[in-house]
Amino acid sequence: MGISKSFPGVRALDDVHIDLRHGEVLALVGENGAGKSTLMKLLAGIYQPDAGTMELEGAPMSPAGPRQANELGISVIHQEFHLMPDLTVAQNIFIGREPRRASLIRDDELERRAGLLFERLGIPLDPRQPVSHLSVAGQQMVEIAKALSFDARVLIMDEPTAALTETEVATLFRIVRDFVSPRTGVIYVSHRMEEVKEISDRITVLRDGHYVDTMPTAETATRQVIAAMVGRQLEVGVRPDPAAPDPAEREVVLSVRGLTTRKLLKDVSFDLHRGEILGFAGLMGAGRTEVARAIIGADRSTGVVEVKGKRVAVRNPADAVRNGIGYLSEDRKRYGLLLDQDVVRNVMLSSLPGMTRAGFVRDLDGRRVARQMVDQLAIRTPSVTQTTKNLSGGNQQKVVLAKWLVRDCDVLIVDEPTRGIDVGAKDEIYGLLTSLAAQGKSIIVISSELPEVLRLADRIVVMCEGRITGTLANADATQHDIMELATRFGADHLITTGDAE
Amino acid sequence: MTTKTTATKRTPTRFGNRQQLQQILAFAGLVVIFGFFSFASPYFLDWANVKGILLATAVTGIMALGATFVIATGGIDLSVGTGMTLCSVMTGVFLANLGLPLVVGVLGGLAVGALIGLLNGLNVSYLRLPPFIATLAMMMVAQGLSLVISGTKPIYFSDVAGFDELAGGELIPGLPNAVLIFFAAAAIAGVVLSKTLTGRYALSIGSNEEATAISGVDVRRWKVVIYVVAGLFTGLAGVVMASRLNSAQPGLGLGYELEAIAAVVIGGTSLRGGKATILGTVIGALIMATLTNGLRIMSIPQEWQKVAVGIVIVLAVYADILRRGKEA
Amino acid sequence: MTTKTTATKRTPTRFGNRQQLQQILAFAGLVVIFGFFSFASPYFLDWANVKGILLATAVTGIMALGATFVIATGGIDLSVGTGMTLCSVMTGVFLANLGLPLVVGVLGGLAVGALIGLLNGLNVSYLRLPPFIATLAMMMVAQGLSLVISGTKPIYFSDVAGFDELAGGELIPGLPNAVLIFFAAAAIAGVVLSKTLTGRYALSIGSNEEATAISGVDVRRWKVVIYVVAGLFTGLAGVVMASRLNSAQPGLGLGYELEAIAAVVIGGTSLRGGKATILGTVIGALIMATLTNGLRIMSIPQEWQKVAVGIVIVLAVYADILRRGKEA
Amino acid sequence: ACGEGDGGGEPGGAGGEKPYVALVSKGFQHQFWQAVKQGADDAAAELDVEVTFEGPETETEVEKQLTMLQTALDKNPDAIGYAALDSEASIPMMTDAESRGIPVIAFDSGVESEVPVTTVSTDNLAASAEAAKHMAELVGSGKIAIIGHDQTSQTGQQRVEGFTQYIEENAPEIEIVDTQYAAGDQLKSADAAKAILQAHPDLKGIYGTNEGSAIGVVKAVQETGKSGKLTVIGFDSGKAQTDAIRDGLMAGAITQDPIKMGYETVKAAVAAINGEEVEPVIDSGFYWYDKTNIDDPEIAAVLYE
Ligand SMILES: Nc1ncnc2c1ncn2[C@@H]1O[C@H](COP(=O)(O)OP(=O)(O)OP(=O)(O)O)[C@@H](O)[C@H]1O
Ligand SMILES: Nc1ncnc2c1ncn2[C@@H]1O[C@H](COP(=O)(O)OP(=O)(O)OP(=O)(O)O)[C@@H](O)[C@H]1O
Ligand SMILES: [Mg+2]
Ligand SMILES: [Mg+2]
Repeated sequence: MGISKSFPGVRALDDVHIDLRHGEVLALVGENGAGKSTLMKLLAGIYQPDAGTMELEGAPMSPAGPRQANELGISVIHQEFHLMPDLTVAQNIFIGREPRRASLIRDDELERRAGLLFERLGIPLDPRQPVSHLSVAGQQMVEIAKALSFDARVLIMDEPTAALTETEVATLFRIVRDFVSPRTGVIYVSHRMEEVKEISDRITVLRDGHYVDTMPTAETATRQVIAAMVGRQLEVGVRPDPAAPDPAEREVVLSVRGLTTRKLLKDVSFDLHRGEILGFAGLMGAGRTEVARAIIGADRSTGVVEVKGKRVAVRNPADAVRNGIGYLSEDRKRYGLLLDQDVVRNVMLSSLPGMTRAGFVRDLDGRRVARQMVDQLAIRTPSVTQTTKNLSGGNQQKVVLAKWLVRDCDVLIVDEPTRGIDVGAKDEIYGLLTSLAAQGKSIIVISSELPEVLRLADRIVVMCEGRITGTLANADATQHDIMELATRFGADHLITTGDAE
Repeated sequence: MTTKTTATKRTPTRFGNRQQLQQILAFAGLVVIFGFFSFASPYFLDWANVKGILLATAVTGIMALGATFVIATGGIDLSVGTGMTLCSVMTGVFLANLGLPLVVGVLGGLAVGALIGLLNGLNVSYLRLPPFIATLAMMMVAQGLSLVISGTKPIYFSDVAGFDELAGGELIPGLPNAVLIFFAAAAIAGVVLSKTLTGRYALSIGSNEEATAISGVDVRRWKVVIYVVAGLFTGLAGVVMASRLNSAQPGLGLGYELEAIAAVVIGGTSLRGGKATILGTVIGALIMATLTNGLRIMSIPQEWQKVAVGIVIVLAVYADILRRGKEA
Repeated sequence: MTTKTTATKRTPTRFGNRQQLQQILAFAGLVVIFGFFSFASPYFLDWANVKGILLATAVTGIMALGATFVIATGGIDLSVGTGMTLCSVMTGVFLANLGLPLVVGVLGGLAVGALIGLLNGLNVSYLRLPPFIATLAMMMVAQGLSLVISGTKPIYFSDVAGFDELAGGELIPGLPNAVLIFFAAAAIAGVVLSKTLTGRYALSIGSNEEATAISGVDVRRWKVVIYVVAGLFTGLAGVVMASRLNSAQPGLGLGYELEAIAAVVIGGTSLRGGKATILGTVIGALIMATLTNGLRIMSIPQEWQKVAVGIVIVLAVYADILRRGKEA
Repeated sequence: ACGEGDGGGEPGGAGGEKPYVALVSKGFQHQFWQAVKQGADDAAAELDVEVTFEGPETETEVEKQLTMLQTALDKNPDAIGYAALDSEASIPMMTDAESRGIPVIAFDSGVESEVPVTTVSTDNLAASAEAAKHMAELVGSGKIAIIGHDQTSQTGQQRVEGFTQYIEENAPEIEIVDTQYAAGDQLKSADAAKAILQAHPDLKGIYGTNEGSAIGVVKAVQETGKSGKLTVIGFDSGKAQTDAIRDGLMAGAITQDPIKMGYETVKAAVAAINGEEVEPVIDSGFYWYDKTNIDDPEIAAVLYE
């Protein structure tokens, strides 16, 4: 009898079973909305199953809450961050476990412990920094450190690498390998098949809330895993032949000159042509997101932005959109979604003024467009009036993307556009972006996944420490070249893996 | 493109229907309270008394409509009470002191409300003051100005022909205009909240201000618009109040803001923003007025009335939470 | 292991230091206001007058301390004003009517405060009522009960030897005990907020309630604890108020809640929760009292005082925002 | 109260030359208190002294008033006029005033202290008994009700108490069926009066204990269409009330003489500053007025718009 769990209108899990062996890393894969996170939340005691049982080392287990799960030795990195932005990094990690003397919290001890933990894990974070000052990647690192601060037997990681670049992923894998011992095990949820291949021993596949299969990693081809996930054979696309004539020879749509911010950016200049997809690569904190935010006026900057040869003053994102520049943020929870509103309202948000008649919003249009998007992007939701908070992570990401597709900007800046999106859908999105470019839109793709950048971009801008260190045409670019440019400033690696010494 | 759309077939009820159902059910608390008092006092259900309740709801109700918009953004408006007073006083200045035509005076009163909203909005948007502080300051300034402008004396409209008819007359026989104005204002507010950019952006800002801004909405400008809309309702409340009393009372108004906000919150609008319904606000305002009236009709001693109102509010809102919890 | 950490390199000051700096700078507004009035009126800087300001700060200040905890969680406490009254009245019942020993009566007053907090906390935590509603209801219930219990008449402590010394005496010559109690309470509140689980979890809940719960903190239980702590300060305010007036005035209290909350917010604590400082609250309370006093000393007409206070609050808070904006 | 001590007796005040009298009243935005202020200002002009006047928002704010009194003392006035919201709470400050050598004149209601040199006030118990007397005469028998303006202040209580006592003792065939309080807010008083009318359709009279309450009652009677069927008796004056009396909506009202109260207070203060004897009690008086005598010069002089 497997585990089942339903939400109003959705049967998220139906008779699902998994088993994790001592000393192994079990990968859990499936399309967006397949039920992976729901299953992990059952193990973490956040939800209670409708039916079915769980066992830990032979003993029945039914954690009533997160704390009880921790006490049983289950530690979870959730897909959505659960951080308190106003507290410091150290305070976040040890929330609920504060060391005290005479009932007064010893913050010095707290920071010391956090410092030790970071040193052990090789994470370069300041324990005293408020979490609100961290980038998404930094926040992800805090979550990882927090999960590893428990003395856990089972470590559950729900898409921990979605926001990380390859260097940090390497750090993470070293941490995972260190963790695995004959008395422990790891459940690893990811959409990145290369990572799954690299780290896991076995792979369990879910589809549509059902258990499909479990296969030994070494003996299974990625193609087979994907087929099990989507229930049919899927051709993983390759980059289509570059459009002719070369987009780089068409007219410049967006020109950025000498973009500089007080915090990080130094003299960033580049051109974006009509119909071009320009990739931005770099390590965590290289400043790619900052470039985007500066262009759309979300942060203060100096420098010149020209749209179609005309200099424009962009003081806020509204100005940017008015000038035809849209920006999809890497942080969907903070900058992307109206979590407590439905899919329709989220999809309409950027385009509302265009969906009015005599000053009144035409909700029927909005609903029609939303349905169209749900179909086009295969957003898994019981209806377009579902609250986005209740969607799975990947489907939320699709909703944000849909919002910008509806807006139809000439220049679209997408920052980690496929964060948390499954392989099948990813390819659909790649196809979509490519066809947008073919229609004459210009797109900037910021991504920490080099394959993604290489798959999409005509040219690739590489950044390091707030500066552009090189621009490569896709044909000439290799992962190696890019990494070299991304680490141009020598030993200043943000994260160095233990064996790098 | 993939064609997996298991999604749509899993929708048992259409959302539209459910929301309507919810709002109809929200009447439940009010109906129970009504039922109880009808049972407890033979006089309660008289049309005269019901009319009295409606009339007592009108002014605070109109203020609450405006406050709903601000609260939808996650803000709060403490200036509705004394702001309303300032609008009454200015209406008095326009009509009784300057002798301007009726229409001009009334529009003037509304304009003063809009101006109050404009200042609130600018302070919140461009000076980035917390709404609590901006509107608290406005509450004090409006109170002071009401007294200064009126010379701390009431301004009487006795010589302004027809002004008292504005609220006191009965275009629909049996129903005072004040009540009619309240319902009309509620209808307009409902449309504005759910069907115009102002309302939509108010809810979006309340739901996630940063995401709304990144989506290309000029949040600062729209916030100003939203506060101006709220101010217009404050102005309307001021005019109705002045007409009902046939005078502008400069000392009145303090404390009304809490009543108005309470009506909004009892109606199910969240102070965190993002969720707001006008029907809820109307019901919230009616619940407050009905409670006060019913307890008075039952001749409950004043001190016990407070206790009873407090307890009933807890019960009513808790019942509402239970009901919504079940549906979600 | 690498030691080059870009992240640390970008944090020039230690968080602790910066926060201290910020709080010291927060005095600036107060200092400017003080400077202005000293210049404007020869009587302002008299120790007698400064003492008067401190005394006027004490009761609202103590209430504001309690409110800071609730506001830190992202809640609001409207019951501090009339709750304080109920505590006064009950202290009166214990001491003047029942003739209990002084210590018992005072502890009894605090206990009533804790009980008010407990009920607020239970309503917010377990009935999931919005804090605005739960404490609004409590505000009414406490007001009603104060009147009922006292028979709407003040209770005098004339026969309770030494009770008026509690607030009015001067342990430190020249400094009324009420002020001493306020400062002591502020010191305790500061430690509780920054060094105990209660304070830490209050800030954590205010910062992200769901995440705090998922991190294994029993949010519901801690919320009750936080409201009880707030209630204790309400109780203390009630006792000090009673001692200062040497009587329990059942009609008092309404409106104090807004002043207390205003002090908290002027002090830089965010109504959204997660950010709170006790020093800020103390400064906020002092700013309010100093303004009122200074304008009176300057014999500004009362109606203009309101206007001036409103404008100065806007300026003070805006200056604070500018200052913080620069640092960030 | 004598002028010895440091600085207290010296000519202080903002101007430095004119004697300065600080008045701390029970309120300031009500018409009644504005009329007191006017009387005080008249006296100030006549006697060439400087006067300031302030009071809390409502008559429950005992602590606010004490803070005002404290500030007033700190301004080092030559005399203080004080209308105590609570007759006992200010005792320590009275002592303080005495030690600083600042004479205190109590007005409107007294203070439980030897310090005030005199008390200028209306006898609220007697005044409301007068209102009751007229109510009894006009109604004869049956049910009546009261809309009070404040449940806890001394004045608020006495205006109800004096009325109720008189009815109980002198008009046994009249029954007071309900007393509700509405903070002197016209709108809320109107709502309260309507609820009472609803519950007691055979009500024959309502008494409103201050200007706001009385106007609220008139409003309620108008809105329920019971004009003429009900005897309304008010307190204080103001244009709305005098209009209602002229129009026959209100049978009559008690007026105090607030202008005289303010005038006498300042006059007594000046006398005290100059070390003259003052009477220990100065009655500022009250009058019944109705349609018949509203335009008598004696009455017209004490009514305020
Ligand atoms: N709280 C909730 N209320 C309603 N539906 C929910 C809720 N949580 C999840 N669901 C639904 O359950 C299904 C499974 O969601 P889940 O988050 O487990 O997917 P997932 O496999 O983790 O997907 P992803 O790869 O996108 O993260 C989805 O259809 C989702 O919409
Ligand atoms: N909202 C923020 N507040 C403070 N600091 C921030 C914020 N967002 C980013 N940063 C910091 O600014 C630096 C630049 O980050 P940015 O996001 O531009 O880099 P990136 O190249 O996009 O890399 P990634 O997104 O992978 O971190 C980082 O060190 C980050 O910690
Ligand atoms: Mg998931
Ligand atoms: Mg980034």
